[in-house]
Amino acid sequence: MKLTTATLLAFASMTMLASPAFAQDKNVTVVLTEVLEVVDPCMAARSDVGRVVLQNVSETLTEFDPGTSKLLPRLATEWEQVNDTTWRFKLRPGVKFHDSSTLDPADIEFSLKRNKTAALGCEVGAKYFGATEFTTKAIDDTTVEVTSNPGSPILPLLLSILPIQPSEDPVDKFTTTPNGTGPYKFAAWDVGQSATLVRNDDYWGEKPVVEKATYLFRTDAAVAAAMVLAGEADIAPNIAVQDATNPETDLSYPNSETSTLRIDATLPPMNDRRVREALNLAIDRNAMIGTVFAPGVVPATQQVPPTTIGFNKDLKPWPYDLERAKKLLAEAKADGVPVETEIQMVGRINIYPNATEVMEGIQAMLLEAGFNATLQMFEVGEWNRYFVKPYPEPRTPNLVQCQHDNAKGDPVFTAFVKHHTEGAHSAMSDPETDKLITEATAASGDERTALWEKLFAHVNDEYIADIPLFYMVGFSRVGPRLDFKPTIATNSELQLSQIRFKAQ
Amino acid sequence: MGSFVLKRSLYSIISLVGLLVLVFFLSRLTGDPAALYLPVDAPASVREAFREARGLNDPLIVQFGDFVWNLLHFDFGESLRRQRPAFDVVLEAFPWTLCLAAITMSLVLLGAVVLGSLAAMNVGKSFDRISSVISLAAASAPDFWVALMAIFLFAVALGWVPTSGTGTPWHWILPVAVLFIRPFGLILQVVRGSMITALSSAYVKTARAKGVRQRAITFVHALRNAMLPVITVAGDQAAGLLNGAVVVESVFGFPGIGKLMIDSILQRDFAVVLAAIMITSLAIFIMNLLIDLAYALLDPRIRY
Amino acid sequence: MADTQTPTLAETHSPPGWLRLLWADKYATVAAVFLLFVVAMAIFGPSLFADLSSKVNFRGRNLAPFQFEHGWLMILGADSLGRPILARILVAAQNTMTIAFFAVLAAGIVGGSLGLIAGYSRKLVSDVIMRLADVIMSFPSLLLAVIVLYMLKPALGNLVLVLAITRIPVYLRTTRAEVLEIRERMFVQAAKVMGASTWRITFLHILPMVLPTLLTIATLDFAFVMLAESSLSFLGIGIQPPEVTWGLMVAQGRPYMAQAWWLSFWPGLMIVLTTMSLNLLSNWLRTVLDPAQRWRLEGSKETANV
Amino acid sequence: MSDHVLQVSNLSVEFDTGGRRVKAVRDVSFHLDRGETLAILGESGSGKSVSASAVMNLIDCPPGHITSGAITYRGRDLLNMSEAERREINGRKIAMIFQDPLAHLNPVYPVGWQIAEAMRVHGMPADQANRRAVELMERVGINNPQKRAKAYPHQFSGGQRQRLMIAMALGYDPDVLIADEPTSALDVTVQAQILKLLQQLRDETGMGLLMITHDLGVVAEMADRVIVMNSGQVVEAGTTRDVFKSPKHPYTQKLIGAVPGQGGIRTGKIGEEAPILKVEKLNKHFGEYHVLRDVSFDLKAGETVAVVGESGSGKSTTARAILRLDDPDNGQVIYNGRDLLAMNEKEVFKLRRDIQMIFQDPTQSLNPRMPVYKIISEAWSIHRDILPKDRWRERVLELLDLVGLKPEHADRYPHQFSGGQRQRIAIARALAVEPRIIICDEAVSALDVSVQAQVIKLLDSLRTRLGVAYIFIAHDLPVVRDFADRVVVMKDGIIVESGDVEQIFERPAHPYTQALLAASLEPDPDARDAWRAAQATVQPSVQ
Repeated sequence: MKLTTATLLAFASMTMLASPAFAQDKNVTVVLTEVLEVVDPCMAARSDVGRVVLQNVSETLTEFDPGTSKLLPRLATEWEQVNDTTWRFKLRPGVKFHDSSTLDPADIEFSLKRNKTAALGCEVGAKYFGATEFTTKAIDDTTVEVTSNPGSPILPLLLSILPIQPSEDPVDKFTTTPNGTGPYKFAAWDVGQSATLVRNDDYWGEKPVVEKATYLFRTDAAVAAAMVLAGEADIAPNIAVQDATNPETDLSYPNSETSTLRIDATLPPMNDRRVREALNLAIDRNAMIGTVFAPGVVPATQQVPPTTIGFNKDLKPWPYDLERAKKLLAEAKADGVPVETEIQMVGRINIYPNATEVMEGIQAMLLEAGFNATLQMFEVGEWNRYFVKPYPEPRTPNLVQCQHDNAKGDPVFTAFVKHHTEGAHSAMSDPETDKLITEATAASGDERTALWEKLFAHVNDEYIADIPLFYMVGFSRVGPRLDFKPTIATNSELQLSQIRFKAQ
Repeated sequence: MGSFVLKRSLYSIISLVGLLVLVFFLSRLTGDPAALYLPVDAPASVREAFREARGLNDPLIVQFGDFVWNLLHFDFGESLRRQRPAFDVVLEAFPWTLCLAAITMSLVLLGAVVLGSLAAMNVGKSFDRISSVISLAAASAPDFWVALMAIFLFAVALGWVPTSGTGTPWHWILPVAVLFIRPFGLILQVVRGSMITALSSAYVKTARAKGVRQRAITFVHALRNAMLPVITVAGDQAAGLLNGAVVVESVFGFPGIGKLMIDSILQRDFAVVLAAIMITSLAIFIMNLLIDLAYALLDPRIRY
Repeated sequence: MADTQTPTLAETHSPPGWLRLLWADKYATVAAVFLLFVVAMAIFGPSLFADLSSKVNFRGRNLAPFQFEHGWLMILGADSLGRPILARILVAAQNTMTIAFFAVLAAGIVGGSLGLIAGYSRKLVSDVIMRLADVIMSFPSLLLAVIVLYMLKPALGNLVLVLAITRIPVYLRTTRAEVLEIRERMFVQAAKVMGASTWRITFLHILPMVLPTLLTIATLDFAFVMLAESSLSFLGIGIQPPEVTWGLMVAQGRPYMAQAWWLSFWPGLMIVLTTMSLNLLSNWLRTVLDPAQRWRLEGSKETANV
Repeated sequence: MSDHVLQVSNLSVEFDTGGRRVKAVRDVSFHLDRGETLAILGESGSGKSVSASAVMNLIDCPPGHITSGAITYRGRDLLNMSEAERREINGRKIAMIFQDPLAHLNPVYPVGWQIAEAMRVHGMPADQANRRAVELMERVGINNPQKRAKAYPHQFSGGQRQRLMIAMALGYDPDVLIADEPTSALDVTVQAQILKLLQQLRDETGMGLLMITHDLGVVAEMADRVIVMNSGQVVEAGTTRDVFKSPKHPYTQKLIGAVPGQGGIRTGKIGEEAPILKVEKLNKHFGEYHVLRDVSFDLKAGETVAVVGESGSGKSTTARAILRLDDPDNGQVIYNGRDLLAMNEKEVFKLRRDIQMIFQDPTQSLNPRMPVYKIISEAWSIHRDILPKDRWRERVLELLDLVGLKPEHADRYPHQFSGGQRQRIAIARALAVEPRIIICDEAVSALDVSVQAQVIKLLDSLRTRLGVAYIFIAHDLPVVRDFADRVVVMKDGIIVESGDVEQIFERPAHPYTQALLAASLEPDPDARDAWRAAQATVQPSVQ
């Protein structure tokens, strides 16, 4: 009985609890759906770190604008190619880190090196510079030459993802107090609970409106969305599609991800092109839009999204044609292809929202078309074994659920790893494809664009290497106080300087 | 008493060592931590360099030797994922779990003892039946269901409490309430059963013959005798909470050890896993010791 | 009052039928009927409704319950792939019951046996077993699951294995505690004097006394296992879509809690009802199995309880 | 109403047991005045305790409820009183002590606290109550009461615990003290002391004492008046002497006739043949306690040796040693020319067929979850060569018949039998292996007197018919007088005296034997007085 009294008392006093006061301040609260484990800028290619640090605390030399597919100056004001392997960058003068040290070529050299430190395993370095060696040469205080081996025609683009850290940062361990040049200073990190950024009044560029940003972590996306609804947070940059119920606050954005099923084209029966085509034809993509996939997703035609150079816009999404799929299968069978072989669908739990249901749906469709498809959903560790070479032995024909992110505008980040015989995630072996990739990687300008287009036409229409599903969208819930539209970049960064307050 | 504590400590150390060795070796069977830490696009050369730099290529027995050697210096190694000392990571998380468990279990015991005793005094009557059914239903309901419903109802719709987070005492209400339900249902049943036995025992009759009030009989005479099995079960439940209330932690954004443990297992962050197991086992051991001492305190017949 | 109620030989009665004993406890009767229904579902559900339950229909996604125009199978609504929840619940009963039953059974048998041994053997053996229980108790079940997944093929049996191992200590500790008490009882001494082997004493004299307690734990464990199983499904162990269990349905409904409560509510309700039924039935069984309590159900006009 | 302190008129109490209504007490009336002792005599199930419980409002309802009658205390109707008023009388005006003081004292509170509580609940300030508790403990004969008040019930001996119960009842000098079998679990010498204490206290305070007992000796010792109850009804009432001297009701006559120690002493016709069992120099320590010291005796075929001693005398330890349940530190038990203490497991297994045991409490010694048939036939599934399975049923029925039970009893469970019947089942179980020796460990002390007599008669007839030899362990001498051939008296692990029954009873040599005999309560008031007078000169101190 004591309990009841206590509960009543508690409720009574709770109703007097004031809701958070937002009145006049220029502070925002961001609720992220991952718990920030590290804050080192060299991990900024991870979306959780990137949304906090990238371009807010730490900046890059160049900045890719996905809207225009143009490369904009940031810490570098201009750049030019010196020779096949070397580029020269002009640093923005007078830029200071938050600890008041000045940005100089040594910081560029340091940042490149640090990203390649083996023991750190920096995300940026491991993801984009793994096979590249860099040497730098300071020409003067604001000019630096970067030489890469192998040479890269798109080095300035590559450097749009490298946050510049001061050479005073520790070399062999992660910093917990990132020090950058950006419009916000990293003020506090309460591990597991929150991180706080405050405006940098000495910022070299335009002074942003938001004065202070608090990041909270809620791994349950429904709770994150509820927090914006309850007024406890202003932005939840990444909520689940099923929670995006209010068109006023819940905004979708293309998130530069492409969802696919990777076909293992090296093993029967899927080493037969007709079988691969039948797989594509058996899937009713339109039925999945707005149901298991978010409304707004676009049927994909190739691995890279439309914002990439060399995206082949002539490719058409596969239609849903069950009859033809069955016919193709029958033909293949007649030619002795073992089409009854079990095809294992390898899914990864939560690779994107509703990942399991998507696989269940596709499995049902494949079964209907006459494939012997089984489904296995794995956690990331187990899934990885199927996704990355070397594949587990004995190999069996499988379809692996994948999602690939290329927000960087050039297919080089995609083509080799996905389609080249030697690619780490590739399950195909096609000499023509390998040749095209090698040529395109070395080319530049319009030739590069044309070669990439040719590659995707070959891979997706002639060879049929995979089952492209959709160009994906993400959802942000933005509180009524803010004037902010998420873009394709919201997937990897959240620039506080782009946030405005609505006039009230 | 002293020798009892000593013996128990020795046993626990044996168990703990066995546990750590077991976890150390078995966990290495679960795949390559580097593969999970590095981005999937990372080339093989980067992976190899990372493994080499992190000592993951050393023979298992060498790794184990390092682990033991470091452990002797009270060093659990570094969290692969966070690149900070694993012990620090665990120590940041553990107080949250400890507080959550302590508050929840105190309330559970209070509630279960009061309601369980009332049920025992009214065996077979509607109060007893209803409390049994409700507590049983509550105990078998999925906890995330309860958690999310509570958030939608009390935080979003009614606005009585914050949805989640840790800032003020108000933030603790929902998580504690959700955690409360399962052990409450179970312990209520145990209290009820144990109190029925106690209330029918001979000394209760003596107390009635002395003219003691029913309430004093129930809560002074019978309760203390009925507490032994209750404490045993409560200890098991508390151990469960100390191992982490994963759902509550992730739903309410409590940076506790349960979620840390799960994440670390899924990420193969072995140093953190081992440190977390060490801390929680130690806490559970201390709790069990306290429970044994509580036995002796409650029942003078028990001597160690 | 000890001398008031010795129910001396009253009228002779043949052992009454189980049904009559069941009928005497109305709560248990309802529970038994419900469980019978669940078992029938488990046996016949898949063969009757397997096709209906896996028919993906994106247009019927998250269809709300209690809409009669879509046929009776849709009465509880549809899930996120538009499959009828009622049909899925009926089909899922088989996997759910199989897993929960075997996991609980295995844990009960292994834990119970170890507990009997620990309780009835020399100090050293007993200590070793108890330390083992400590280790299992502190071993994170998730880690165990991941290890099993890596070392063995994902299969139903392994799921049962993981669930069973994690539940062993509960049975072990309870059994041991009871055995320590029961082994001192006079009738155990009497059996010893008769020359009964340790085996006989353990299994024919002590076990029947411990069994009711184990039964009660087992029924509560049923719910635990049903829910735990769903979290392991998320690791890729055991039950995989399109196979389905109640636990998996509950977990899959989780993201839709705010929009479509029925996705996880109905299977959750089934878990709760099954657990409660098992508990009521086990309370009844306790009474029946205890010759000294059975009278409560015999020839009584009132429901028996206590 | 009358001016009796306590008046019970036409009391009827019913119990609900699973839909059946059992009339536990029917139309019972009695009264009690200050300064007098009324005994309610009856066996298990007679309703005597229920009557007392009704006075104290201790009947659990449900299942029990008073259906008619009245209970008045000094003219106030106890049955139509508020709970609060009733509580004021309980413990203050009417107090009660119980049979098993260990169970009736709360194990987790210090005894001083519990005694003081009886006063605190009636409004006495705590410090005053505590002082009074210490005084009372001193009064009932607890040494060093100041210190012992902080001790817990399990730290006292059985007799001391009953003294504590008495102290607890005395807080407010009650008008009435109800004593429900206050001495039946105690050793005889302790029983005598407690009864004496109660008498003294009654005389000091002038309270009325209501003794509830099954023991005629206690009645003779204590009561001014006695009522005899059977099956919930009063069958006889009167002064103690009248009831004994001229019992009118057949039941009373049967009770008096069943008192042990009245028959003729067995005159040993046991020859000079070699003993079948020789116990030689058994020694055993429990920690620092030397529980057996050089215990030696022997047993001849068809003979009964009684081992008599109070709790802690080592009699049960001796039995356990013979049965190989606990091994002594040293010594020998020669059976069939072999030391059975040196036998291996296989030989012990064979030995079980020859030496069996009957335990004190048949409720405890029969597995509650087995029907009688299984309990008895288990012997044959253990010793497979005794009997083929198809003959089991037949033999079980034979054995049941032998111990005086009916064939239909085979399928019932132990709880469905009365105490005496259960002990018969235990005997049948022991006989199933056709043993040569049966050790009876207090086999009749938990039974009602009339049942005691029947069971002893059964054992006696089995001795004659089957030639079984008994080692009969008892804490009480009269029981063995009619039954044993020889008696071994034990105290503190030592055999203080042994000899023929006649010798022990007629010419006890050791003071302890004499004390035991002296403490035995003689039901016949005349015989008691005579015996007292004779012994007064001989009796040395017991302590």
